[in-house]
Amino acid sequence: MKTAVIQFPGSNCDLDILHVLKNVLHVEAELVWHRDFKDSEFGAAILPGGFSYGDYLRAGIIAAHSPAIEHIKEMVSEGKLVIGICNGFQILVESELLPGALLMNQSTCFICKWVKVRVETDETPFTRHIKRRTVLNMPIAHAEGRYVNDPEGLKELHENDQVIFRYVNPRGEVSEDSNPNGSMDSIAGICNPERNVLGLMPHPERASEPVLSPFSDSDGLKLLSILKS
Amino acid sequence: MLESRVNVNLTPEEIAEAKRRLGREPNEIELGMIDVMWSEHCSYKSSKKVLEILPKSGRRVVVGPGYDSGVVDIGDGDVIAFKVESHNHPSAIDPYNGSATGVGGIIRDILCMNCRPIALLDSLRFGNPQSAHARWLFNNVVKGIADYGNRTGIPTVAGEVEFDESFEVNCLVNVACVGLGRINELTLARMDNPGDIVVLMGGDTGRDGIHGVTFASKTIREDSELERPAVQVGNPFIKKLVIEATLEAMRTGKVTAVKDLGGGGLTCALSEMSSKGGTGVDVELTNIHVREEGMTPYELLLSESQERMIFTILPESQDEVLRVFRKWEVPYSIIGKVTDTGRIVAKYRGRIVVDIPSKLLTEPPMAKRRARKISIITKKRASKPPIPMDFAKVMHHILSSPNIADMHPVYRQYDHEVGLRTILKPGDADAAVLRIIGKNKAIAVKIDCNSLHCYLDPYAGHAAAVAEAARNVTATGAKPIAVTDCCNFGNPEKPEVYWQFKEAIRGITYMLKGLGLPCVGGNVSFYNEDEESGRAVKPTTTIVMLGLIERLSLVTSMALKEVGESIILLGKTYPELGGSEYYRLIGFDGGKVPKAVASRERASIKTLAEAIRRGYVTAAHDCSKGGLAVSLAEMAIKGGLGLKVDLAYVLHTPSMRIDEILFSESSARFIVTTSEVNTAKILSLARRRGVPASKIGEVSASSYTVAMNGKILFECSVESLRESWQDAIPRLIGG
Amino acid sequence: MIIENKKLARDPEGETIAKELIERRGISTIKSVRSGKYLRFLVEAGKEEEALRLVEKIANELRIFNPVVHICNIRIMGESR
Amino acid sequence: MIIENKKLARDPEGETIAKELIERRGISTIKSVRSGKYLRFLVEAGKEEEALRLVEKIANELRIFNPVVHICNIRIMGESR
Ligand SMILES: Nc1ncnc2c1ncn2[C@@H]1O[C@H](COP(=O)(O)OP(=O)(O)O)[C@@H](O)[C@H]1O
Ligand SMILES: [Mg+2]
Repeated sequence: MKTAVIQFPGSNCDLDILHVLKNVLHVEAELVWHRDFKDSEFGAAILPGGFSYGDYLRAGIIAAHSPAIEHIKEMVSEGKLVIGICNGFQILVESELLPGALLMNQSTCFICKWVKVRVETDETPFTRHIKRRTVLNMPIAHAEGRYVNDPEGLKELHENDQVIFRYVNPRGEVSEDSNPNGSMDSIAGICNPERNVLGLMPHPERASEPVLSPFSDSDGLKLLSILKS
Repeated sequence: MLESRVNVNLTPEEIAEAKRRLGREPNEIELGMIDVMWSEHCSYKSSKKVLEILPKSGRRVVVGPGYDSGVVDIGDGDVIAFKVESHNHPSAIDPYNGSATGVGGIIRDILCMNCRPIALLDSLRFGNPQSAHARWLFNNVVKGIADYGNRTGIPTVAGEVEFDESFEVNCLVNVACVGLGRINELTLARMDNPGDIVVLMGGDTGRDGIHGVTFASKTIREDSELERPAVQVGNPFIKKLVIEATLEAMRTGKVTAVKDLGGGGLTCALSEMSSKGGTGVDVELTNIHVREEGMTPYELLLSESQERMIFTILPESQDEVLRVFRKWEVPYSIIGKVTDTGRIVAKYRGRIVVDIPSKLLTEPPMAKRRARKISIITKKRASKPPIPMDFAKVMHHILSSPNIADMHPVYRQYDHEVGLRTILKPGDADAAVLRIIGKNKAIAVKIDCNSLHCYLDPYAGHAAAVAEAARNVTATGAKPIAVTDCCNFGNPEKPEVYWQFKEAIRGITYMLKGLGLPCVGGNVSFYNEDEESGRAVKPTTTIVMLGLIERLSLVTSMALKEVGESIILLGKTYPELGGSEYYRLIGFDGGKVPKAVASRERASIKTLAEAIRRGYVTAAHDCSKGGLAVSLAEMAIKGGLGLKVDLAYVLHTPSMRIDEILFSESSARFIVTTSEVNTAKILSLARRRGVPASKIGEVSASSYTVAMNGKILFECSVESLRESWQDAIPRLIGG
Repeated sequence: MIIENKKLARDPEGETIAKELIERRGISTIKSVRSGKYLRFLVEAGKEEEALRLVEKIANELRIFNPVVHICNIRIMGESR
Repeated sequence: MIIENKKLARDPEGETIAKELIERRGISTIKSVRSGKYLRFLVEAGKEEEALRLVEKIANELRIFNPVVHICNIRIMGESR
């Protein structure tokens, strides 16, 4: 299975995720300019982090109008896997492939730091290898990462078991001070009802080599390794 | 069509000189070009002579001063380009856009060498945080850097912040960029081949960037000054596209040179490129893609609009390059050709409007400046302040001083991880460490200066700045290999300021030579003074140090690692509290500024490097600002562990007081930790190099304990020290 | 066009300014601050009504605001020349 | 309160919206887009004039805008209740 890493104008984690896929995981992956993207050759797609179109107007909104998104939608309907990381998550939300909104952090500032996220469900193709309640170390780096939805939307997410990651404290508990950006219910990552689209704010690619982790681990790989199959 | 009357800053002698060299009266456009190129900013007319004494060569130097950035060989065909620049004046009036465009400018200098920008560093100075104005500048400068750096996908990995009332009006914003490239792919910004095609790529040219001279000149236009911003607004999104498009264009092999358009705009780029290559250039100004209608030749030649690059391309090969620009959707225009005339010839609608030798612009007459020593800056008080009663209280106090406290409110706003290179992140160590992907090696970088020391003694202070930057990278496991510097001073026409500048460069030169380091580039910013009060900033030359870490296993952080390990102090402590954070805190004016002695620095650096290489060292930290007490506290806080030291074991000159031992900021010192078995080995390495060294204590569980001859002087919980240190900036600045 | 967050989405920026004003400076006559994004479109249209409808259409179709979290207000400001 | 970049200053956000979102869709009747920040203050005051003056004062003191690059427009929107 070949994975497409889609490069939008302003993407900046495109080369990073490509490096991890190719040189760390040794999976087949290709960088594709958003205008050149055709879905047929790929088994999965990643929308990388960065600032597509400078995050102007609202993070992800302009990229959501790229023709690439039409192809992504086709992949989704065919049941192929799509992962949006950080800005990629924002693009998925703005394309309405994932519900809700990602708004300005409660602190009103960009935040770059390592956080802990808990895996809330293993009933997704993305987390089926990870035990529920496992706590992963990964960094976040965003200004607009506060997950918001209306009460019905939120309820639906929980009822359908679509919340995949939540920010937690070192003891693995959801708490006010371990919520870095003010996300509702400390949500860090969700999937669509069909469970083949994942969006998350933390950067697994930055947590994929022990040398880069303050904890000398590579928790991001636990997630990305699903692209190996 | 021409400007009505160009108001220039040239002296009558300079104008006469220009006429003589041109052999005729320059027209108004030419005069404007000469004015900009002969300005202090572009010509270095006050500083060039002084800068000549800096050592510039070394076995690793690939490109020294004279090009957009210095380039250093780090082996295996890899090179590092790095450069620093100030953006003080724009930041002082519009901190957000001023600092943002400062980042934009320095990135371009790296791109010019065909290197990929991989890191940014920022060195910031503001007035006292009690001042609302200083806080406003601080918050907006940091946000400007964050917004621009983050959006261009370049991590901001290290920096420094100082607060001092001399920066109240004139804040200092120095930004450095580090790039990675291949030695056989470097390009130099010079036009060597007549016939090459000249292409202007990137943001549209507008009137927004026409400064100084045009501002002063009363150009009559319907738009009022009120609608014209005094600084530029940068567009980091375009910059990101310019970066990628430039690097991809270079890979075609058809680009012969690239240069950024910075100060002096097109005039500066064209004249420097052609002058370096001994060629000339013909351009048609009407071809330039513009943002505003009806721009005059004068405006087109001098606009400093952001996010623009000049390319020269092999004739007949332009399509390959232009295709790349089209893919990235960055605008471009073909504006002319390289010639062999040695002249810049600019046409406007086919008519020649400028015809001037390149070298006339790039070889300006130097200014003669006088220096006068400032004899007494501080009254050398013989007396000493009373010894504090409660050292624990002093500890909390000093850790929450804005010059010592944790800068997480700053660096958390910067993406310091993008690029997957940052091994030691802001806050982890004295310097940032970036790995070279695919190789078992890394670089360490840091920017540094202590402006109070530099003010009290410009020579010693600046020598110490070089030494401190070198120690900083050494503490991470690196060998210091090269430096670039950024000078920030007041008005050089004042003999006292000029003296400070000369002393600074002498001090830097002394230490660079002593450590065997080359200076591969730099930047000079003068006139950092308040026009009303005539008060200049403290003389501040920030030093960017580059270090090479030969194996990733050598990377060392400052956090204490394990209970029971030995704590060793390398280097001797002297009663040097002049300009110390401790004296500043208690408001005591006096004492000696730390002296930096090159031979001592070299010995300490070599000792630590060898100890790290042999695998003895578990943590290392430079001991400077705040002295021994603060450095120890930082290591404890980072490690979440405690320590117990006995001051009786600290090697110092006779009859030093406790507060002097704790807070003296003597140079050439490191604190290192090591296992019990390796303790003696490190001490013997030190002995062999003549470095005074002793074991002063051990790592413990959770308390910071200081004793003298076995008797406990004071004790604090590391957790409480952490709170003082971490909460200070949010409390002072406001969240 | 003014785009504001709905109540449920909070308004960190407005909250921060309000806190700064009320808590730090004791200005109690300011009861609340709300922040939003302002966009001004220059539209070529025969009638005002037409311009309004065009911008409304664009706002919806291009999702210039996100209906889950935003409220959007569009008004005519005047004519140019 | 509406804060915009000065007329002759660039507005990267407005430019990007105009170019990437609107022009790309072939909408040619929108000639330009300028972006800005919008702040709505709820002020307790006897007279409108008074409220206006208070907000003006705050805008300056808190440096909600920077006269070097921004223009700031303050208007009364109406009364509550
Ligand atoms: N303080 C300094 N020390 C050493 N070299 C310097 C110093 N200041 C300027 N230079 C060198 O002079 C040249 C011109 O500097 P500058 O005008 O800042 O470069 P640029 O044209 O890239 O902006 C550069 O090569 C720079 O490295
Ligand atoms: Mg340059």
